[in-house]
Amino acid sequence: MTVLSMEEFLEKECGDHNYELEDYEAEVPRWCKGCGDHGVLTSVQKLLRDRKINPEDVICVSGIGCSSRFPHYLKTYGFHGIHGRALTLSEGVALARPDLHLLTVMGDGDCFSIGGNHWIHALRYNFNATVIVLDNEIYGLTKKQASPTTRQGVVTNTTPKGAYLKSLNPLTLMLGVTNISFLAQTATWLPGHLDNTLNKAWDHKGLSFVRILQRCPAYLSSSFEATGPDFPAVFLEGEGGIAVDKGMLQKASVIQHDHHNLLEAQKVALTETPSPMGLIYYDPNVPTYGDIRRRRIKTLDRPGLIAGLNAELDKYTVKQQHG
Amino acid sequence: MTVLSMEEFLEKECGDHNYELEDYEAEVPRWCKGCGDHGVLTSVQKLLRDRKINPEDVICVSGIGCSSRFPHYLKTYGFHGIHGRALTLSEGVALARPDLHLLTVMGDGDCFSIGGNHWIHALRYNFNATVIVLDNEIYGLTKKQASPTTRQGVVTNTTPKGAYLKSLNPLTLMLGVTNISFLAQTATWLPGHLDNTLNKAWDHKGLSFVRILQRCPAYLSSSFEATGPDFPAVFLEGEGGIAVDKGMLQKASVIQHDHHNLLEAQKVALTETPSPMGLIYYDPNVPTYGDIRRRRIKTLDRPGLIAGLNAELDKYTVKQQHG
Amino acid sequence: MAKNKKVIPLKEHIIEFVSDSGEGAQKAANSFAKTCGMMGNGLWTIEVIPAEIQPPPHTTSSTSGNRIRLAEGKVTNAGDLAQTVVAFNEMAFLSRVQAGAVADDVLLIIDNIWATHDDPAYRESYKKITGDVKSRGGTVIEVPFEEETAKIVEDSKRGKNMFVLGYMGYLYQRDLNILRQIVEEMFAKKSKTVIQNNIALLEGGYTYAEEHLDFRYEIPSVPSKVPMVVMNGNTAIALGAIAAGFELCSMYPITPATSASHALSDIMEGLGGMVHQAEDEIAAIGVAIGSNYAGKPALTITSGPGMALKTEFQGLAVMTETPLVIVDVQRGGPSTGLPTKIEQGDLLSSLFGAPGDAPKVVIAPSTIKDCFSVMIMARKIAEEFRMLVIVLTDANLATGQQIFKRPEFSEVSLPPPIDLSPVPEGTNPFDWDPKTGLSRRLIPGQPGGMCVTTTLNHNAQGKVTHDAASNQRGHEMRSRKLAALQHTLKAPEVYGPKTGDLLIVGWGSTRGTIDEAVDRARAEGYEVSAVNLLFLSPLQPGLKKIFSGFKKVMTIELNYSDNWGDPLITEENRRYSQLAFLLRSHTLMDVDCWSRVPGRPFMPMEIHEVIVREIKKIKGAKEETAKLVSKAGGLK
Amino acid sequence: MAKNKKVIPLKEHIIEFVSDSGEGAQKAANSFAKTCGMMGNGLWTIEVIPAEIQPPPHTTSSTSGNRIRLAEGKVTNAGDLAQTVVAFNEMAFLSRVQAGAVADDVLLIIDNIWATHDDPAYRESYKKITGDVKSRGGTVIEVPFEEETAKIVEDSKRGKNMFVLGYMGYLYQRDLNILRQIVEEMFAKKSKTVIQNNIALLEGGYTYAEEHLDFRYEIPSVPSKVPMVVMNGNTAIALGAIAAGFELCSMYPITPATSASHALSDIMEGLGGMVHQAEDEIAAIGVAIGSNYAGKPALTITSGPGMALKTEFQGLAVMTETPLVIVDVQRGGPSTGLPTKIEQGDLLSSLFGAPGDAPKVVIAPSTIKDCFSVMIMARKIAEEFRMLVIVLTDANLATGQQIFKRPEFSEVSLPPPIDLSPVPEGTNPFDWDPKTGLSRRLIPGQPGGMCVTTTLNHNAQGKVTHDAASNQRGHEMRSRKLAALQHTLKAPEVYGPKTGDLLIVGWGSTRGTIDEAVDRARAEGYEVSAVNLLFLSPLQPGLKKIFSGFKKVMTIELNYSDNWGDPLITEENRRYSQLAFLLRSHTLMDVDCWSRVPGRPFMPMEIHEVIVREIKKIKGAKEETAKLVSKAGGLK
Ligand SMILES: Cc1ncc(C[n+]2csc(CCOP(=O)(O)OP(=O)(O)O)c2C)c(N)n1
Ligand SMILES: Cc1ncc(C[n+]2csc(CCOP(=O)(O)OP(=O)(O)O)c2C)c(N)n1
Ligand code: SF4
Ligand code: SF4
Ligand SMILES: [Mg+2]
Ligand SMILES: [Mg+2]
Repeated sequence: MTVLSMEEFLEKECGDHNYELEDYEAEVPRWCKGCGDHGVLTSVQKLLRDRKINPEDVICVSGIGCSSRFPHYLKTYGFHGIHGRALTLSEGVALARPDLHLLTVMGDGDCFSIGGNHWIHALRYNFNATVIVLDNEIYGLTKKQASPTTRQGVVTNTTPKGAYLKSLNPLTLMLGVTNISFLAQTATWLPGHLDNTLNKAWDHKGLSFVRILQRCPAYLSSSFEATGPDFPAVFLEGEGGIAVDKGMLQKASVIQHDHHNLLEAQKVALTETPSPMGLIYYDPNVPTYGDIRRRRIKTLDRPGLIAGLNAELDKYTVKQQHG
Repeated sequence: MTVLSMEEFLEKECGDHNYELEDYEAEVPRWCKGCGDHGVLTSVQKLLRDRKINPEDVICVSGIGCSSRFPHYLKTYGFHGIHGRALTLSEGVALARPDLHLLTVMGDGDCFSIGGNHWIHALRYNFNATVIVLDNEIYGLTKKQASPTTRQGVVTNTTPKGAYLKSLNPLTLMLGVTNISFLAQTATWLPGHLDNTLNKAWDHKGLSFVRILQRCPAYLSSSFEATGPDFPAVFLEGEGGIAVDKGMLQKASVIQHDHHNLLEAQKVALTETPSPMGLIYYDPNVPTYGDIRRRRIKTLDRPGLIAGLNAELDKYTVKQQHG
Repeated sequence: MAKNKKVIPLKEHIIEFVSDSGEGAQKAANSFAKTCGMMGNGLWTIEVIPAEIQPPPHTTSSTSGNRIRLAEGKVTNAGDLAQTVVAFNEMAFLSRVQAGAVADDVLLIIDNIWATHDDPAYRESYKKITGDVKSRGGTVIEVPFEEETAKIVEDSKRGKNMFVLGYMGYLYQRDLNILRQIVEEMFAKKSKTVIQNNIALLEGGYTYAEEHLDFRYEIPSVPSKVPMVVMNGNTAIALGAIAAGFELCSMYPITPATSASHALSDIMEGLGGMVHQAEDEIAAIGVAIGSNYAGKPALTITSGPGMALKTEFQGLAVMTETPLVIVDVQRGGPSTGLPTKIEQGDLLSSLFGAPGDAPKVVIAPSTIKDCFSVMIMARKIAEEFRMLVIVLTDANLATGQQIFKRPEFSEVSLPPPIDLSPVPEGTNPFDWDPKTGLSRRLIPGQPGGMCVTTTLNHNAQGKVTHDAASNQRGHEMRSRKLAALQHTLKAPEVYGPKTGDLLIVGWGSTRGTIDEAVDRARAEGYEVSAVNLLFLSPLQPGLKKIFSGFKKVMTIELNYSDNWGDPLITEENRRYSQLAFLLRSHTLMDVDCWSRVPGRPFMPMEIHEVIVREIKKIKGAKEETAKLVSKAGGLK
Repeated sequence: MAKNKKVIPLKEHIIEFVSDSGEGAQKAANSFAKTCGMMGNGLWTIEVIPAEIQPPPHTTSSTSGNRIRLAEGKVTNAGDLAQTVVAFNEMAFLSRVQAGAVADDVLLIIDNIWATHDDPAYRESYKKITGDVKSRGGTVIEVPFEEETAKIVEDSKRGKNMFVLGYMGYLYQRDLNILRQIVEEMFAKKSKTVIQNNIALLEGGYTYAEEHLDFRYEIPSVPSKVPMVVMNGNTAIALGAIAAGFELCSMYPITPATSASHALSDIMEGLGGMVHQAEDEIAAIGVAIGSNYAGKPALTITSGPGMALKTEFQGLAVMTETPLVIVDVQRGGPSTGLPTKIEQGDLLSSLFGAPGDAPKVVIAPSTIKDCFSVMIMARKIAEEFRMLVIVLTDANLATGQQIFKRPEFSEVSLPPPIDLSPVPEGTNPFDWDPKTGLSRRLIPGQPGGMCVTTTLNHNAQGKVTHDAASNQRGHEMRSRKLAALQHTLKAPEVYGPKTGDLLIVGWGSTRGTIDEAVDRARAEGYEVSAVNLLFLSPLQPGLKKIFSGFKKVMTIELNYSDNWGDPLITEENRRYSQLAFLLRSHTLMDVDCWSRVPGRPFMPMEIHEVIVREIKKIKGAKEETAKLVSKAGGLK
């Protein structure tokens, strides 16, 4: 490890870095014009700037899909993985490096279809990460196939006569998973709310899951038809929940919601029209997997480790008796 | 197809086959003495006998695990597959052969851990099958590792200081899955209730999911400690639900439950002590995937198929203009 | 002007239509190609597609379009360098130059709107790039496509491509009636005004060309007497699957395989079957196996990463002897790699992917036409031998279009109906013929046939066994089937004489390109022949014999190998390309290889160059030896 | 009686302890083995385990126990046929006879309670089976184990094994004090009464033997001066992983790999790391990669079906150049196969499993001791070369126990601490040395090093690229590393003279057996040597040179190959065993193979037989030729 000069040290450890948005900008995003992903990227960049987070202290992990291009456009460390497996890579990162901030980005196909098993188990592990799904209700990158959240009847290339099944409600499913600690929903056409939601999620210690309804003008311009104010949504308001800025109030009404109550949350999640926006469930007391595990791990220096291992070897050592 | 004599025909199609239990018995089960799996096998054999089902009309599909040895002991068609994938094979069978009865048997590791993705999607497809999980809260075949339903603190070979996490509640998770149509719970030490539950499940058209709490004396004799009457259970009673035989009433109390109400079901499922036994959720109106798909499929004879394909080829045919 | 026009006769030409993604060059090109097909020309088209969803417009990464190789006679590949490029902007053209796809003496036809564009950067690059063409010896024809279009319709962005189509139609002497007919068909579902507008644009382009061009090309055509079809390989796979009697295609989307499933999605329900999009690739293969096990033919279609996920279930199919066909449309690897581009990188993973000994059949169609018929063969082998059959195609076959004889098929292509007749009790589910390993499957529902299918080692009765003899037996029976199949195969045909200096061995879609390169080299006097292997497992008989007719044998493959001369590479550590590796083991002959991973098909000229270089080396070595010998003689 | 006892001196003996599953023969055997270890004998033990959870008692499928090969000097394998079997019932013994594991002149020591059992079937089979032993030339000693046990403790079923231990201790002149000490340690956590009871049983058995036996065996021992350890291969893997500095073992249970994770679960938290049981094998490898990416060394351990599921992530590791070690404890395949038994069937799937070109390192330790040290080497290669390293062991190494020199290690075995120092901005994440392909990893948290790691094709900057040159470049760099590693390797050592008639090539756990067979054959005058390959990818240098010293080269492997002479099998379709296939391609030499899938280790005598047969064939062929030549000469 290089020794830092006192100045550098102060700057790194104590200094108030004043980062600009562009400090978090990598290459120009290659998403379609009007794609909801753009706004999410900006929102994340703003969050990092406002919190003065060192770019090198963030890891953004993704799967494969339009949404999973996210790390390419964010100037932090990034891991653009394979389809459906972002949460497994993330978990490894979380176990290895509790000192870093972890942001996991997936698409709806990525997370709810091929990634389903890791999805439910990640929620149960409750490792420390901010996990967002950019849910455009379609497969974007592979050009319009049905995803689990594609609405029944929607024409896609694999369902030319309309999607066969009622769409999966990921919210109700997640609320059924033991150890869920943070679940929120927002949408790309509610930028202020999106910012507030990501901030709330970032603050949570544990797995904060944010489903972001995302417009895909290329393949499903119809999906959130009446973009903006007309989209049937309802904001959830509750103590310690996600603030609803005044401007937002024109876009949808507000209901009171107790995000600490699981059954209440289930009820709210079941309603798809209007879509609940805000903090659906929150339990800051669920321990994280990392904490549970690390608590049991003995901290050793290198000689200590070697001594410990030698003690293990002793157990297999036969003291041959010279007789 | 061989032509049957009139007698044979009558016997096969109209005759009341009076099968004996042993007509459904293959080799002697190789489960441990006292293993709960034995009773489930018998219960299934009784069901088949009582319903006079031709052994050749049943396919039993399983994964890998102690529980997944089931097909070896049942004299029907059987497919002993690979770990975690029984539901995928089953779905293929269901799509191909709606004329057959399909029974899928899995272990808790098989279904809830490695098989998790197929588990949630199978529920959503709601294909027609009776699906049972023999949940002994442990990995049996591989000799005592933690499964998702292993209770927190239980010592296993991979958690020598006790399982790290609160155990997964598969019931609440399943109730969150869109299109769930049948969910029941019973236990191997409640043989009468087990019979009734399997019968109810068998009658359901769609995916009937039955979680069977199962004792594994070899590796987790402690799990349902007070086997039998003392195990903290509560029977669910509701119209059209699973009958609770009188004898059972000594084993646990009864509560009224509306198994058509999803939120009620959630509430019941959340309670783990006492364990709810009976029909937790039931919606006979969810269409099966097979029906949805088959409704759209044109039935063709072979010449029809060839004509149809030729019509498709016409679309790519260039009529070369001799000019 | 139309009167004294120069007519340039051609045997063939390579024409590219390129625009920004979304501007419709592909539609124009496809209509042009279809017209050529209807006029009786030979044809091969390949897509030029951006690798990203939405690359920035007016950049090299935004190029979308088509290459059309158009000829008097049969065309088997996409050819060498483009001779004509019609470009909607100069960056689209530049991207093709950068890809090494364009001839120096190209005829570039380009929209000159950029010459006077508001953006000085555009003006600059337009000037530079068109200037470069001329300085390399090419010709530039500037056409105000957008301006002219605007005269005819309001939205000049959307209609430009039809104007271009008309222009090119005139240049290549395409039949205007056919062009009209095709445009009408294309917009058949749209309103009358839309159709009228597009016809007007087509005719506008045609007329404009007539008025401004002082030459035309002429490529004769010989309309065929038998019906012909034009389609791409993925469509051929889809239609072949139906002709083969598959009733279920169970898949998960993945480029470049997905379009085959799209084609099936469009038609299968109407033809008695269905496409099932599973939750992931593991489920997709599991569902297909479940269906096959239960008696209904099912296949699964995927590409590299999906193949990887299907590895465990492949082992199951082998062990349980459940028939199964997997189509792997190969793309660039490893991992996500180059998802939209061609590679032949999955040969060894197809053969050896599944742990343990898992004998299976691997076949690789080499033409789009083969894609159709191979599906029928694959299903038959899978069912007769109770085996896993992997069909390897690639992104080139998948999206390339060819004109070929309309395939014929009949009821014999279809599987027999499900047999649910009773079997004598105690009939064995694995009643292996000890000589061939073949056995008859029992289908659920057959009275008296109740048995367990297990992935554990088992005996003929299907019962689990753990002893050495039965494990050896099971392995033998599964392996023996491959030998039995091999005995039914014939030696592959040699393209060219059976002896010579050099034999090129290839597999899959490179066939047409290799054969053409061989023809050229032979015309120049080089003694070279070629062989294309349809079967990769089992290998066809007679290879060693064929190879021994040549001084040198080498494979040419679109996958990776270390090159002679690369740093650190020696005889002992060189990693050969995949077929070469296989053939070296199979024949113990020193089969060399030349392989590359360019993410695009080879051009005949590249292979021609390799052939010439190799033969020169062989001759050189001979002369060297001859010199040495005569020297030695002189010393005596 | 103790006085004039015959003492039979032995160099070595193979002893089996067998009982019904659950009766504790394994515990007795392990204590016996440990005693032998402490006395300074050479030792190899293997487990005899039922393939099922609860097979019916008193049947051949219920057998559980241990084989101990005990010798004066070093032992490298489990040997040939058992010379002594102590059996708790006759079916347990029979299962060993059926497995072909027992010598004809065996000494069978058996509980005679069955001779007079209530169940006539038991009486019958006892009589028959003990009778058969005698008629084959064996000796039967009947001991009322259960009866005698009942005299000492109440529950005779549970204590029998300690009585047997005492009996065998006497027979083989084991030190009673050591035996006592071991029994005490074993029950250390139990109550005093339990300890006392078991000591009483031990002594009871010892005394009973003393009173009833008229002979004893004597196997001298030479206590070693350096510390020795006794452990199985999975324990060695586990301890080696810790010595190598792994801080995370991310796994999913699977036989026979799981016990390595159990060993790690027991100790890792206490040594600064942890075992993570993931939801499936895909997650297990994903978590390990995530950890390695973030800078903490992690490994994953699995077996065949788990390897299959890890295929896609292997491709990711290769493409992103993330260091990773996978341990594959091979079992019988394909598919679920023979899950508890040995096979060497995953060599080719390790090499070629992942689609696309995915160069990786594959190494196979050949002894239990190697299992320890190979882990250190594997981690180092993985990190230095940024590569995927697959370590192939097998069920034989996993559960076999050996006595060997206590391994040494130090800080140099451990990885350097995580380096979080700032890097100059713009430092490339893939700063490939063009000659070797090596580059330095950037670790998240390093200021200035922000970059994306992607599974798409990318350039040195880590940016996605789609062009031909960069795709070729990426492939080259990944492949080059293998060449660079190969240049650091030495030729393998030949066991025996460097020339001769026959060279046996093996890999992995068969080494000891092959070497022993070679020794025997050489003692008989056969000119045979052996080579064991530690590196399977890249292959070590010098193989061709080594092979050319012998008239014939063949591999011996525990995997499947078609046999010469099998129906339909010809030169053209024979499927070779996995290493042979590889070596044929690598050397172009006619490397033959003899391989079997018995689900158990080979016995030296089997290999000896193959050696003798092959050399006779070679000699025969020579004589044939000699005859022909002399004939021809005669005709002249
Ligand atoms: C194993 C594997 N299967 C399939 C694919 C192909 N694929 C790439 S992205 C994608 C789905 C994209 O949809 P989604 O996850 O919703 O993300 P979006 O593009 O809509 O943001 C698929 C199927 C792949 N790359 N790898
Ligand atoms: C892909 C794969 N991973 C792991 C295994 C090993 N394995 C066999 S059964 C089993 C779990 C058994 O537990 P469970 O599913 O609960 O069934 P049980 O034995 O308890 O009935 C495991 C991990 C395997 N056979 N295949
Ligand atoms: S296809 Fe849809 S999701 Fe993908 S970049 Fe375009 S708009 Fe966004
Ligand atoms: S180990 Fe447990 S689950 Fe398996 S057979 Fe024995 S008792 Fe049953
Ligand atoms: Mg999406
Ligand atoms: Mg279990």
